[in-house]
Amino acid sequence: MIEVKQLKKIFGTNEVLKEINVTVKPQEVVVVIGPSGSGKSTFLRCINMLETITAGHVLIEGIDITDKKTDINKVRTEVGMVFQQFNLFPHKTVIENIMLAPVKVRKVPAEKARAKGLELLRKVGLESKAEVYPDSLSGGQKQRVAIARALAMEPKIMLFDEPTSALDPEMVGEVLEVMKQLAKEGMTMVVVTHEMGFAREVGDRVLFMDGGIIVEEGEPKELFENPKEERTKSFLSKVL
Amino acid sequence: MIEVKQLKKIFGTNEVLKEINVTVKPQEVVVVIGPSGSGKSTFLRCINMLETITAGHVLIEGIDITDKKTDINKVRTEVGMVFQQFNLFPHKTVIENIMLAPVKVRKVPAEKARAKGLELLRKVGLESKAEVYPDSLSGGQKQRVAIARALAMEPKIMLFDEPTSALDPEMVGEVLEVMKQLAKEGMTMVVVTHEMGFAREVGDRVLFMDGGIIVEEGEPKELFENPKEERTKSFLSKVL
Amino acid sequence: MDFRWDLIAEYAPFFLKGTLLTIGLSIVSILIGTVLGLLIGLGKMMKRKLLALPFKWYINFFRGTPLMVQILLVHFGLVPLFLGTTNAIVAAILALSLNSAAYIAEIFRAGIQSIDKGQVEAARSLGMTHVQAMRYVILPQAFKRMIPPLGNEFVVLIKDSSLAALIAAPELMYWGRAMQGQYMRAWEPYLTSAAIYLVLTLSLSFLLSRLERRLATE
Amino acid sequence: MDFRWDLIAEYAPFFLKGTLLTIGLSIVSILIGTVLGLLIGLGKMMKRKLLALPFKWYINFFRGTPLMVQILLVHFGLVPLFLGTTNAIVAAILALSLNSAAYIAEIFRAGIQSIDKGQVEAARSLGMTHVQAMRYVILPQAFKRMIPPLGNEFVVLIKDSSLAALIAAPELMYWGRAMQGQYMRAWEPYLTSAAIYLVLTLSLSFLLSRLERRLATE
Amino acid sequence: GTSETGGTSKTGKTNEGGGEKKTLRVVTDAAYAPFEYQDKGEVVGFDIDFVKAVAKEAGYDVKIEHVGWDPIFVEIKGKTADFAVSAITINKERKQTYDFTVPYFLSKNEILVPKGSSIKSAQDLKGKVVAVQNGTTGQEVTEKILGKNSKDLKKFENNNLAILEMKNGGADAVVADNGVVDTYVKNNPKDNFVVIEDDGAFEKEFYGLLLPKGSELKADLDKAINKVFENGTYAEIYKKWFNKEADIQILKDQQ
Ligand SMILES: Nc1ncnc2c1ncn2[C@@H]1O[C@H](COP(=O)(O)OP(=O)(O)OP(=O)(O)O)[C@@H](O)[C@H]1O
Ligand SMILES: Nc1ncnc2c1ncn2[C@@H]1O[C@H](COP(=O)(O)OP(=O)(O)OP(=O)(O)O)[C@@H](O)[C@H]1O
Ligand SMILES: [Mg+2]
Ligand SMILES: [Mg+2]
Repeated sequence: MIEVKQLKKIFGTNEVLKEINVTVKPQEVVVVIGPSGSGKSTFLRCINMLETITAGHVLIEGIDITDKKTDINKVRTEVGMVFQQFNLFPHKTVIENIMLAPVKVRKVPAEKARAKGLELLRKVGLESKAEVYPDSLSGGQKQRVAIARALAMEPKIMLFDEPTSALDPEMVGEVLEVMKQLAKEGMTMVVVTHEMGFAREVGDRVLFMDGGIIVEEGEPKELFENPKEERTKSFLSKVL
Repeated sequence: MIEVKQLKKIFGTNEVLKEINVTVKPQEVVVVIGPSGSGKSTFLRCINMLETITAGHVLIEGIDITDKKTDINKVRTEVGMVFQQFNLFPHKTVIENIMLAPVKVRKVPAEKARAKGLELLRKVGLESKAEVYPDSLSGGQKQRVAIARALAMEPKIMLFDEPTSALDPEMVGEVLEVMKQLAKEGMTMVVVTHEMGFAREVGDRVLFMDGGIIVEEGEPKELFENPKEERTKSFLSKVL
Repeated sequence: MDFRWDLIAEYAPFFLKGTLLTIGLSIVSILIGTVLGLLIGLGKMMKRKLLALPFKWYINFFRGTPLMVQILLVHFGLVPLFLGTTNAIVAAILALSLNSAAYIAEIFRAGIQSIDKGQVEAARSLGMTHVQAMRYVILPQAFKRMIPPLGNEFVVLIKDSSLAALIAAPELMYWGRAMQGQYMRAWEPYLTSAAIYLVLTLSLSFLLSRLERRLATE
Repeated sequence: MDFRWDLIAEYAPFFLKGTLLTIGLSIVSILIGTVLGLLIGLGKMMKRKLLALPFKWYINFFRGTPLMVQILLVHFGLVPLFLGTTNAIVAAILALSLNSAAYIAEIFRAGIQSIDKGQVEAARSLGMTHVQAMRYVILPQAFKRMIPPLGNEFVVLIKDSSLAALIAAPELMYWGRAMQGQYMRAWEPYLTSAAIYLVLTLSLSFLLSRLERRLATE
Repeated sequence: GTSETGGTSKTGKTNEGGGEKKTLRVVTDAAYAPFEYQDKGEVVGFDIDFVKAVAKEAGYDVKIEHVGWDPIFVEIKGKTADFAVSAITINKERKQTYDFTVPYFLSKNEILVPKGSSIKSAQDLKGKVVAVQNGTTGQEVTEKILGKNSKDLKKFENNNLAILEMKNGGADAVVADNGVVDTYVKNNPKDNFVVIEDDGAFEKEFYGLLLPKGSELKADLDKAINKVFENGTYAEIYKKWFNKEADIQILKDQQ
């Protein structure tokens, strides 16, 4: 469960998030759409404090991460994140990528972490790639490893920042498939994406952001077919 | 008119194009699709000799460009090319980008070239940006300038290599619009793209490439709805 | 430790003279070195390996041996061969120019190679010849990227010019050593010259970083 | 020009001795310089500007003044202050280490900064602390990128060690100068030492490029 | 006699007298032929032979180390060497900071010029380019004629470079100690250099062994030097290096 209250983020003089109020319920899948520069990534990054928050509060499972006393590293283990650029560790093999955080952060014994890692690789369809280095993988495979790596920490929430937009078109499907599976299993997810098919199919709610605010939100079908705001309409007309 | 006869291209030991035979008739719009690495870009680059051709012949308006005696620079002025990464000249303003080749290559007087350039900018909807540098443009604007720049040489043929795949989704439309206009005006075009909507709407013919050969070709509607080859089917199922 | 400020005051005019010569030597050498370096860089980039070879070895020699050897060789070997007499200033300028040319040649090459090859392709696809693409598209961009490393090479050159003291060219370091020889003291002359070099190199770096910032926002 | 090969033959044992000392000096100095450089690099990267300042000025000083000044200062000023006596080898190693440390600090910093910041973000988002992200993710990648510039710094150090001749450390250049002093000839001693330096630096460059290639394909 | 200076090392070897034979650390700048220079790595020269004779007479072993000119003064001031021999001229300024033994060599500066030069005396140096070794008395006397830090004066790190400069045409004359100049001319007749003496312009100078201020070694060494003068060893060494008879009387007159 994520509660975002009056969140503000200013870079220098650029007010990137103006006042964001959102609650993501357990097991909910929220899709965020909006034009480039509207603040979607920044919003996501504020949720696990990759950006310092200028004002407002973010509560993860009831814990206020903007509170100085909160151990942010502990909170982050509860929140997995998948980036547009994968950000796999190139000097480690696929299985090492997955095991690193459980072993070093959670102090899971290496054997157990490996077994868990292999299980996750099986889940994303890559058990045969455990011992190779990321460089030899295709984009779609990299992104699936990145998802497995995030899942290895057993997070309660997963954040996705345009996970398919750096991929060649024929690889988009395999990544979305993994994400759909995850949604079905009841993971709480916040997904920034331009894949409207995915939003329609698995999204519980869509947020349309522009200029640092949430302009409109609603069920996917409703929002895509009957946008209320002018800005939403003009954006959807370009993208759909 | 482009005639490609038994075209082969080998990089080192990697046979990227195996034997390509294609004829593009005047005013025809040919769309090339296919998975990553299938040789689409290489095919396009061979048509205006950005790659040296290993074997076979390419005739542009009847002139064999693989013939050593052919002045390739002269042929290239007949063939405009638009790249995925725009490749605008960052040290020149928009109008200078457009004027450079006409003035230096065709020896058009600067005044005339400028007038022509402004006209082309109007055509792509960017007359107000003539004096700015490319860095201050959005991706979609850059690509439209790149198209105007290629058109300034008054080419008989235009080649497009994934012109929209480096763009944010909401900017794809504006570039495709310019290309549709061009097609309507009767430009001969070869377009590598994943925009199936565009292919359907303006493509006269679709080529599906895989592994360095043209696996299947046909009218867009026909090919998309009734692919004959197994490989075409599996590719289309991922992309559509 | 007693630090004799009076000695520094006494030598101040000489340090001033020396500083001016240091600046002069450096400026002349960086200018000659830049011209030479461009030619050598172009030479090394020639497609025919055999023609490029002498340029490659020029660069290897001047980057692979100490400047001290080069200065002594030029002063006692090369210059007398041509002028019939030694001339410390000529030798210093010659050695510094030849040396920096080797580094500048590489800067030039790196500058050209750093330009995205999409730029040449765009230029060629518009019908420009290779020479036109170089002249109108590649070189203007490469020159802009060369400014920071060239500036850096200038800083290096200012410091390297101190080796001219060994052949008695009366630049900054020469006077530091003369002062040391006269009073048999180490801290005063060497700290003074160090401070002056520092002022020279830091001011240059400062100017360069401002220039870079101006170019960046252009 | 008569070139006296016999003189070179006569001095061959000394050139050999000098070469060995040159190699020894360079190796010891690059090792000390690397350790020091890492510390100084870390120091300069500290978030608190005030704490980082001394490290910044250390780097400014050693990069902004000629090595010749530094060697003379260390030899006549610093070493006697601590040892009570001059010692050319100690002074040479100290000056070369301190000098190269300044450059290595910058190499280190550049190596760390060259790692895509997505790497830290990925590590942090997995719950790693800043130190863990550094240790398991950033440093291993940064070290690999540091190898080429470190190797380059080693080449520079070999050449720079020739300045130790000025304080009578009997390395390669020293014997070149001794030979020149004995026979009053310039070409033989200096071309010989230039050739030896060239062999040293080119072999090192060759080894480095092989190492780089191996690391790249790993 | 013992020395309290640091840097001396006990050899542990005992001589027949039963007392300890100490090894003294002696520093020099071995770039000053024929007084001290390196013959393919070994420090040799008139000064070296002389010091060895004196040390033997005084009952010490010596270890001679080439440290370069400037470091000599650092070492002696810091008492990290017992004494220095390096054709060091005794003068007032140096006496303020250091002790010297009695003089052991008469020296004067001479002018080295190419044959046929118009320079015939010290005054002729005016307007000519002169190369000297930085920090020597040769530099001092030349500066008296040309003016301090004159632009016509080229200061090199050692006399070798100064002479090479003249040989290559970069200087009209070199001013240096007679011992250096004479030996150079003797060993390099092909260069066609001639020596010009100007006793009127260049004062006599005397070399001494340089000691830390207040060194207890001075007495021992002075005594031994006089012995070396008297028993003929000095004349022998002098003859060997300069092929001339030594004038011992003029040295003794200085004491
Ligand atoms: N580190 C930063 N420093 C300064 N400004 C930043 C920074 N990161 C983002 N911004 C600015 O914040 C605004 C919103 O950026 P953000 O990346 O959140 O947008 P986005 O909606 O994710 O866009 P995109 O679809 O292009 O990823 C932009 O104007 C951007 O320039
Ligand atoms: N300059 C080159 N040198 C060596 N191999 C090359 C070169 N350019 C392309 N290739 C190889 O040729 C093959 C085809 O590349 P090409 O760029 O034509 O594919 P593509 O169909 O355009 O793919 P994409 O959709 O990723 O752009 C690939 O295997 C690629 O690695
Ligand atoms: Mg974003
Ligand atoms: Mg391609």
